[in-house]
Amino acid sequence: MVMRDKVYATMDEAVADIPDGSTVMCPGFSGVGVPRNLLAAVNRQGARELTCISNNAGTTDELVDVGTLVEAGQVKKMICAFTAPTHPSVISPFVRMYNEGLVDAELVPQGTLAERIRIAAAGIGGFYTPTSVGTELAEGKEHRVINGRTYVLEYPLPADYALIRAWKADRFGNLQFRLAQRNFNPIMAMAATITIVEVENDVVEIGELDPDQVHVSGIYVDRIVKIPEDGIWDGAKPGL
Amino acid sequence: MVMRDKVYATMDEAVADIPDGSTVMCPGFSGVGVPRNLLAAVNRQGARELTCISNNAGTTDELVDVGTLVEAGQVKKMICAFTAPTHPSVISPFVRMYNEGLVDAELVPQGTLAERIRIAAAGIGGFYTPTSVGTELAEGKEHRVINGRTYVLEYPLPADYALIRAWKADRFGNLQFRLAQRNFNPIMAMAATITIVEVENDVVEIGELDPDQVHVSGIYVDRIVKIPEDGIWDGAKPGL
Amino acid sequence: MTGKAKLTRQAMCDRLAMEFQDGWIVNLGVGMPTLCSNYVDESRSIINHSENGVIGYGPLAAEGEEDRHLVNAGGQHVTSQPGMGIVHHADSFMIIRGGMIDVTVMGAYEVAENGDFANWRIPTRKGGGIGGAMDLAACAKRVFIAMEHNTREGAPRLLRRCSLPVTAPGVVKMLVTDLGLFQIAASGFELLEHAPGWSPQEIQEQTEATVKVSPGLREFRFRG
Amino acid sequence: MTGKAKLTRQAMCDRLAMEFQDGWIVNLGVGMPTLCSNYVDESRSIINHSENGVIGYGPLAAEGEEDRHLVNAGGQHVTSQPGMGIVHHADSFMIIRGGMIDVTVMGAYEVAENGDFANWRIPTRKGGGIGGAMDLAACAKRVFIAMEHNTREGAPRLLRRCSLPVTAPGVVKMLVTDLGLFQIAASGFELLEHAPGWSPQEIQEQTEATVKVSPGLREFRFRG
Repeated sequence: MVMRDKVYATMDEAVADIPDGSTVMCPGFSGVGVPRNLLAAVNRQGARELTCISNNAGTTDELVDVGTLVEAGQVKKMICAFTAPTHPSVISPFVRMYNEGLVDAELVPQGTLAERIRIAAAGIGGFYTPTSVGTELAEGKEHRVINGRTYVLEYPLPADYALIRAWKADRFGNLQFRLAQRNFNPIMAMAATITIVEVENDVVEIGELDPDQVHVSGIYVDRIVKIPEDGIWDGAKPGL
Repeated sequence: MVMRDKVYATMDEAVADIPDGSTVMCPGFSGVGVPRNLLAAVNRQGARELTCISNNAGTTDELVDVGTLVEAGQVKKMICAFTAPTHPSVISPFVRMYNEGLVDAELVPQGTLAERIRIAAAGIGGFYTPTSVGTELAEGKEHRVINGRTYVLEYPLPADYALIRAWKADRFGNLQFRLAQRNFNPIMAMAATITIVEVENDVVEIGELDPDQVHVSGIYVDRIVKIPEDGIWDGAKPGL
Repeated sequence: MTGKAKLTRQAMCDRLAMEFQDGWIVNLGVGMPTLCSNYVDESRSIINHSENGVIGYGPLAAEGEEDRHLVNAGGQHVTSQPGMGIVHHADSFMIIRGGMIDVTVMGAYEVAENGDFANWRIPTRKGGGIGGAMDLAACAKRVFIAMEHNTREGAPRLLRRCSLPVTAPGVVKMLVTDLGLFQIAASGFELLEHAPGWSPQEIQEQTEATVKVSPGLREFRFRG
Repeated sequence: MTGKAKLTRQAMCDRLAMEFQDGWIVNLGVGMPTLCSNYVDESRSIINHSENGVIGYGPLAAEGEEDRHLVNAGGQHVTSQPGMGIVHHADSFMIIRGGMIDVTVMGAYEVAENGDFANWRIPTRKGGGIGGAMDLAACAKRVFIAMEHNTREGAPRLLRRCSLPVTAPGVVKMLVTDLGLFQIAASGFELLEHAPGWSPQEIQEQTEATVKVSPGLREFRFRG
């Protein structure tokens, strides 16, 4: 029996077919585990009218992130946990454009965001969370008291594509993450229809990863690209 | 800073305080990952009127499993995915006692069982699943159509105690499982108030497990016991 | 009943396995369906998934070479295979409910012409055995059934409506019995391939529901 | 406003950290609350949890010794520590919503005497920044707040009712400001410890809500 080899040669090939109007998941947290090379390729590719699902909507630094797509006018709507700056003086491109009405947004508490992504992968139609009860964000949502506690109903958040940054992969797409790089990557990899992965470390042969130490099964992964020498690295390159 | 050492000397000490009437999670699937030594200790300890949550309610073989507690009259109710034998001729102690009305049971589809356990750990009040819609098991349950698909509402399944069988642990309680041993163990470890673990391989010093390869965080674990030489092993002992 | 030969269980399961397409993720139920894994087309990538969270396991382990920690959903010792991965039970059913299983093959007591099937409970006995069957039936992309055409007593199992409590309504797409291969379409059972020597008329006589004959009816295909 | 010295941010956070009990799992919000990790009682096991799934991380990394894959929720590089474990974001919020966090320490714009607090949105500005605050506020066993007693313009922040949209209703148990330490009981704010040189009366003058004086009122305790 064979297992499929999903390795693509370049980031550009791996994202070439993403059409205008797609919903795209963009993981990363505090700058770690961000699929910067794939995002740069989507920026070059030029898909527009995107809905992006991400913890935040980009920073003010020079690094490529989902904010790069926002600034380029490729994003119609952000679904994220931050739509205002933590410090009023730090105005990211997204914040400026959101304030000017150039991009739409849906604000979701971070744990609700994570679980909505997970249930999209899990075939669950909705879940009741205690988060946001008694706040503005719960207004208009269905409330329910279960065992004496009040919950609001939240729905799944699926996507057409997930852009993933992993530490290691095998050619079938089994993935491993390193430390805080994991964050939203596994659940987004599982929730999207097409999952595209950039890999920091090696893409190894099938069978080289310990089955007990696979963080995301290759059944969820469609395309794999090794980050090239001249790609976008965070700090020092791995192993160097 | 220190991390707590949770190692107990014996199985009997680790289960000594389980009171009558407790709800106890018992993982394992097809005979793998079953906490046989802890179950034997609960059998010796004698707690009664237990509600046990487990994929099945014990087999007909000689090995200690949750069926041992059922047969000893310690179990008031089973919550599980099988209450009838797969083959009508294979009558386990549970099946006999259930047919005679000596033990109660709630039958739950396996995926619903797993997710009900997980949401108990996840602080979620309920979830909508497509499983069982249109069957006898969905009768009387709340139905809801979400995005054109019909779901039933299911509620969390928490427990007072979880008895867990792990492959490796550190003294803080970070756990690793080997292959199909994982099954219900991680979610039950996370869902119970008190989690007690029997360990097949070594209990190592804190810091010896790779943080990327911890399957259950020690924050969920309360007591750890190494399976003794004369304990109950499945087949050959590890490393031997 | 005629004395003519019926299909063996292995032939039935081999035939279903011929339908597995490259890249499919397959979940084989306890019992007869596990025989589907004996037919392996080496040119296709077929991923075995088991409810206990084993993804991509290999063939059954030879006696004496079992790994005590590696079993499939039926408790059979299976072998490790390159590319395998392990998840816990809740994540395993994310795969199932999430619609990642391309086909599940199960046994059944009864199948109805509307795609209902029953395999978890006999009302005259207390309790039931669901396991992962209801999740798989409700959520897999395709449900295939492998079962004998009639009960041991000769009663029909391909029915107009199930008499037993159903496992899931309207989900069965393909069915193999010891008399042939059927698909279930809007119009009900359609005979695609008949066991050698069995005419459509003879098969209809063993069946309660109406069996429509496929325009492309042919003799049953065996592992070649 | 008086010219008397107020408490430093570090003193405020050290004081809250003195409340952390052996075995607690602690989540420290972005900004001032991260200073709580500077006070470490070596005899206590305190587990740091961060929203991004890092459980049991150590102190901030020294400059030049950062691991680029290891940050806390505020994006600060932290150090690895024996016993650490990593989970993904959904599992990290299982820990939070599941009630495993013994205390979360956050900053706030306002705290009300009924335990409401506000820290995610200013209605005059578009949008908001929630992050994990609503999950933590709704689900942690205890919510502690560290903030300046008044705004830069001198307006009170300890209010009868929040004027800003709340993050969670009725959850704040303890509050430290640059004027002292408070608990919130059914009767509202109770002053437990006052900054050196500040009388309860002077603190009341800086506060909109009524400040009840604890029978055990004492001077603020510094890291000893």
